[in-house]
Amino acid sequence: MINRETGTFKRTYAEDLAIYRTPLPKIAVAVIAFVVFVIIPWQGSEYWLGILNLIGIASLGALGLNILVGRTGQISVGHAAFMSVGAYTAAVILREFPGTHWILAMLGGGCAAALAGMFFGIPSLRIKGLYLAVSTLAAQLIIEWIINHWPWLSGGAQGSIYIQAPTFPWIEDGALVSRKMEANLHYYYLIYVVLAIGILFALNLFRSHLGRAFIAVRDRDIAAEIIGINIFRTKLVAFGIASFYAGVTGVLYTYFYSIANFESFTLLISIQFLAMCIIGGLGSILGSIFGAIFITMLPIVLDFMLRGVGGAVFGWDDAAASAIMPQWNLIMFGGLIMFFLVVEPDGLAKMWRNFTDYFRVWPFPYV
Amino acid sequence: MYYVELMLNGLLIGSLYSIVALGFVLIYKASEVINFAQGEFVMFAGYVIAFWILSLNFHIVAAALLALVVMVLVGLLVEWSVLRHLIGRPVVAVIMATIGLASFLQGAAQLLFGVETRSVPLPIDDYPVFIGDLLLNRVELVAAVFAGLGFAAVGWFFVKSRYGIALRAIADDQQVSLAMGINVKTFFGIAWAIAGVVALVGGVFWGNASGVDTQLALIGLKVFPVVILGGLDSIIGALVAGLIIGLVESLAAGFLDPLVGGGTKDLTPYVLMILVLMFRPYGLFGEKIIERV
Amino acid sequence: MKHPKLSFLALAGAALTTVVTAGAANAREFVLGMQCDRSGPTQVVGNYICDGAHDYIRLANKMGMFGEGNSVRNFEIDHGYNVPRGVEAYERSKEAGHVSYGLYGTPHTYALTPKLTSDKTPGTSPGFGSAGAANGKSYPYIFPVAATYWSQAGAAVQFVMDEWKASGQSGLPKVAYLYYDNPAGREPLEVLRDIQGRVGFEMREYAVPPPGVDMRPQVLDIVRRYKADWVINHTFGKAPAVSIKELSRLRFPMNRVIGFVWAAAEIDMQAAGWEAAEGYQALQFAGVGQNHKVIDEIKAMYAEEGKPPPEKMNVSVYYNRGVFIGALHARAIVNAIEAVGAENVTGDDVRRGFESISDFTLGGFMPPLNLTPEDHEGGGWVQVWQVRGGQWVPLTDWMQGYRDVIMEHVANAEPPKG
Amino acid sequence: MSNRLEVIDAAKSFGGVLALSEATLTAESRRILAIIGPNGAGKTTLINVVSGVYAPDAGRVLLNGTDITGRRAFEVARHGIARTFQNVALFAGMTVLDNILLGRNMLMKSGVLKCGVFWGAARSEEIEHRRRAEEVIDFLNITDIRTAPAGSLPLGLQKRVELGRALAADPKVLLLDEPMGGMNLEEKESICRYVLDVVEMSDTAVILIEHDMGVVMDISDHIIVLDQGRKISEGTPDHVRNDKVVIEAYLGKEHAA
Repeated sequence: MINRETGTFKRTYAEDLAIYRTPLPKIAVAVIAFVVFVIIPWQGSEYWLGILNLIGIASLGALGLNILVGRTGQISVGHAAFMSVGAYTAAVILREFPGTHWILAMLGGGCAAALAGMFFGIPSLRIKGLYLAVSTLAAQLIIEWIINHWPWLSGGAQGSIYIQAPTFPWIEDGALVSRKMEANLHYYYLIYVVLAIGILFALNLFRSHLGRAFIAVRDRDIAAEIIGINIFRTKLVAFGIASFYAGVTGVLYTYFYSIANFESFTLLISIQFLAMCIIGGLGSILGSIFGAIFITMLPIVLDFMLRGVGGAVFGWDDAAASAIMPQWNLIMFGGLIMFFLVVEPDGLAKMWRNFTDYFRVWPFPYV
Repeated sequence: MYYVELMLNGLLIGSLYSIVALGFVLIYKASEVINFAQGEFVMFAGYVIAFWILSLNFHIVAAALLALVVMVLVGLLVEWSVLRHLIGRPVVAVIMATIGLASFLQGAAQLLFGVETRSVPLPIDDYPVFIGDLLLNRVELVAAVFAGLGFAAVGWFFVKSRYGIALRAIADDQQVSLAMGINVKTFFGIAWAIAGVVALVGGVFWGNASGVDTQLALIGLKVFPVVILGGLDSIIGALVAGLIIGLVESLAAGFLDPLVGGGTKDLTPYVLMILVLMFRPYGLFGEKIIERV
Repeated sequence: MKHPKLSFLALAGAALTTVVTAGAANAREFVLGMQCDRSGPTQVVGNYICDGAHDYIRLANKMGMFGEGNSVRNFEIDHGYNVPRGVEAYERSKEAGHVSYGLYGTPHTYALTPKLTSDKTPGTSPGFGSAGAANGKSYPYIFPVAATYWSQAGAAVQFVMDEWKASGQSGLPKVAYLYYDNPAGREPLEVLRDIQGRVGFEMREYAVPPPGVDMRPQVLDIVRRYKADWVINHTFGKAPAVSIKELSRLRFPMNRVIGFVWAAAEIDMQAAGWEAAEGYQALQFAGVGQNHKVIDEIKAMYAEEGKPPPEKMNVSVYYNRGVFIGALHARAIVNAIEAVGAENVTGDDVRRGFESISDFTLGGFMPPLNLTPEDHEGGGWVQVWQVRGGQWVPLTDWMQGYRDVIMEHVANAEPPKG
Repeated sequence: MSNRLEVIDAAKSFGGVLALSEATLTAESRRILAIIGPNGAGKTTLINVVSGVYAPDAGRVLLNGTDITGRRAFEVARHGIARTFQNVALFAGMTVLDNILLGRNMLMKSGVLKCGVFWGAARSEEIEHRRRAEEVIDFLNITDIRTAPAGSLPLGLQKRVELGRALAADPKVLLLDEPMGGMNLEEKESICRYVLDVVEMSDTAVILIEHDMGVVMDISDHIIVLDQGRKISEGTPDHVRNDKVVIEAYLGKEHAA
């Protein structure tokens, strides 16, 4: 009963607009929040918090890209470039105005990336589909090139800017002090609070008129225009939002690494984010997170497994395992991606939905 | 004189881009698949032919024939095992599958052939030809001839042969072709097999120019501006755009680089591509998709 | 931060616990963390270097270098030249308790410098990373240990000048600097321009944008328009082979080309063709070839195990660099053990172990290396080798160039803030 | 307030083929203007010109005196011209309710930030428009399917939902492109009733393209007949019914005699 909608019991439109309309998801969200913000930080080791930090940052970036690719249907192969725009903007703000609060720098990075994203979204006025996808590839290369060749922006020949670690308020000996973030735990809270805000923002967006406009543009752009939706503006907004997410993602990477470096945001990373969206599930928030987990964890899990299997079966030592594993890693990575696409085109989120649907319609096998 | 030389050499290199782009266009034309693994195809072909020549000491012609068979099989296998199942799926899913394929081929090539860099030896003198004071490369002249032959053969195939006409019909409308009794899947297989063969030409000459290892796959990045500029579904577009890009790259390196103090060779094709797209959204020769309400 | 550890994945937990395996009483297994690129864009380098390091560490263990019952585990993780994966690799080997860390790749070195510093773990970045890290005061936990790009630039110009003088030509040579257009490729520029300004020779810069699979226009310009006397070649990946091939096609004399350390391996010559490369010169920071005591020892170790020596040994430029890296880490750990005793060694002790390496040559395999708290580069020594008859032969002794200019730049290197 | 749409001498050709020429019409509040003609007569082209899908080669389109000729389609829609499509153009994955809300999308003004925060302005705006959408749903008797994905519905219902989406925009002019195509008699009758109700209860001017002559003759106030891009006849249903030119166009010369 708690997870089933039987009939319409809502009395106000506001109730119907709620994100979760049945009790169980509300409880689930509360439990997840408790686990994420209390249990994991309390129990997690430095290493696992480090991994979770990488997953959290990746989730935010994938979420942003999914708004553009999954919801609005505009394929972008330049997501990582917008991350580097955010990263360098924040780093330059902190360098040129040393007193600036890091939250402001982060928002500044997001906004700069959003502007850049909207600029590179302009071709979407005329260019569609695959042609647009390759145009975003151009955005990746152009942005990389500019950062690479603008010493003031990139911090000289090395193309990198070290930044001060962000601070947070802390009570020490009864007095309020400002502490630097050092441990993975500190960054964990930073990243997951930002991610939670990002998820909430996306959820709200999806239930607003903008969210509907995105899907309308994706599914039938001409019909959407005729019913009064300004397609170009909608696409630009989507580019802007996605790039804002990308920018903040880049800033988070920068804070986490303590350095802005554009070589961390190559085409390879762009493609990885695209992979997260597609494998996780296009247009799905949960899918973005699943995708981020999958892509981040896959090499690690494969590494553990191959090391274990190789050691047990073939007697590989560290040297032998190191030499042979990366190739198997590539093969299995590529193979799994193809396998997933063939077996479940709608991604991990769909698998999850199939799983939960089973309980939603229980005791019947289908609705 | 220097600029004439620069342009001629740019055109020669451009013809080598064209031949890689051709495989890309073929696959797109037949099945509307954007193949992000085209570079890996070229790399794999390079590995295969280098294997026959270097490890087994085959003559270049025998090696090329054997490699041809292998590449046809690889093309068919890829189509049969993966792409066939993705017909009608969203574009991004297909793109992603080919990205997965790229990773797979990288790993497989290393595992099968080793990580070592090797060079494809060709029985062509390295010493350049001089026409007056103009310097041209023998290998590239031969490669350009092969590229031209490749285009002529593919052009003939599409215009004259029964299979080519069927392929064109499929590209036009899959549903109708099915109804007309054309076995669409077979023809997708053919397209992939041809793409494998075309990749071999690229693999031989690029493998000779820069050596065969997994980095050879990066040539794939060069292909995007070419195919988009020419139009994704246009064979003649691939040829013309390849030459244009080769030319523009060369001139950019000659003119622009000293001005901006950085390498602009890889950037200019993309900038040119976007500018052209703003005026011709389907490339120079691409077919305009007409949308109806 | 002492939380009870609860693994989220049973699999991962199990794998992690195997990392910390205890041997005999008091015996200690030191973890040497290493990252490597065996599946990404620089795999042709990584596969050889990392194997060399593995073999040396195995040899050192076998020789009992670390004292009774102690051993070093070379915990290598592939990152495919992907920064998030590189950070994860670091975290994983930190979890395994590493006391020393082998970095791989310039962006990873940048991303991990702050972490190594706050974790007080020494990390080596031989031949990549920031040249400023030679300044031990600014970068206390980063050890370039081999000649940085700045030192390579100084040595390369020195070599060019020496050769020019020896050839008896008048005036100064026209130099073309052919470089990979990324931060690593541009790093030597400021030093090169500085030296060029002081010495007064003519120099033009030619950028090769990555991936550098084609550089016809640049080479045409160098050979046919600019008519350079000398080419300094600072390229990576496929670009060295392509540059050699292009230059030789235009009949530029190969003995007027000097490559930096990443344009110097057998595989590059193989890809370009050894005949085409005949006469080509390059800088090396570790011994080349197999005529070294340490390589013989590794071969003997394999023979003892009843195995043939590894094929990767044949790409001696990279393999030997791996041996060099392994040897330095081993040395630093040994120094740390001698200083504080095996059971007490921490990352900070290994840093001091690095800083107390003096006159270390591994039997002529390496330049006489002297690391101090101020100098983490160890003098910036390189040796010029030349391709002759299908192999590398040494052309000079270990050398430096324009040390004063370089030390000025190093002293001015900004410390990483944060 | 009454609404008035005028098309004056509009012409459009595609690659040399004349699809529409000298098309002139006037649609007004409380009246149904029907456009009929054989296949390929230029009916849909005319509607496309009015709704901004095509810019006309010549001629003008005036809405309540404002020139909207050649405006982009979304601007035309924002001026108050809504339409349905010959081949239903619903968003198949969205619910019926969301599809109908999309008709009001252009009236919603909250920016990105407000939408992302949602509470406050965006939410009250959403609720306000939701109220109107629910009214349309009630009016069209589709309450029971409001949460069903539009793509899962039978064609008749889809056409009704599309009508709802157009009505939700509170249009000044409503263009209906074969709203009853492929329907059975019963469904046609119900659509007719909704259209008549709209004309009766609001100021909306209706332009109707329809093939079913019976329906057209029964409900329209004024009829325009197009053939090969030209207007061949115009007038009340009775006038058009008996016009020789029309019969000729539809059935061929011999029947006209």
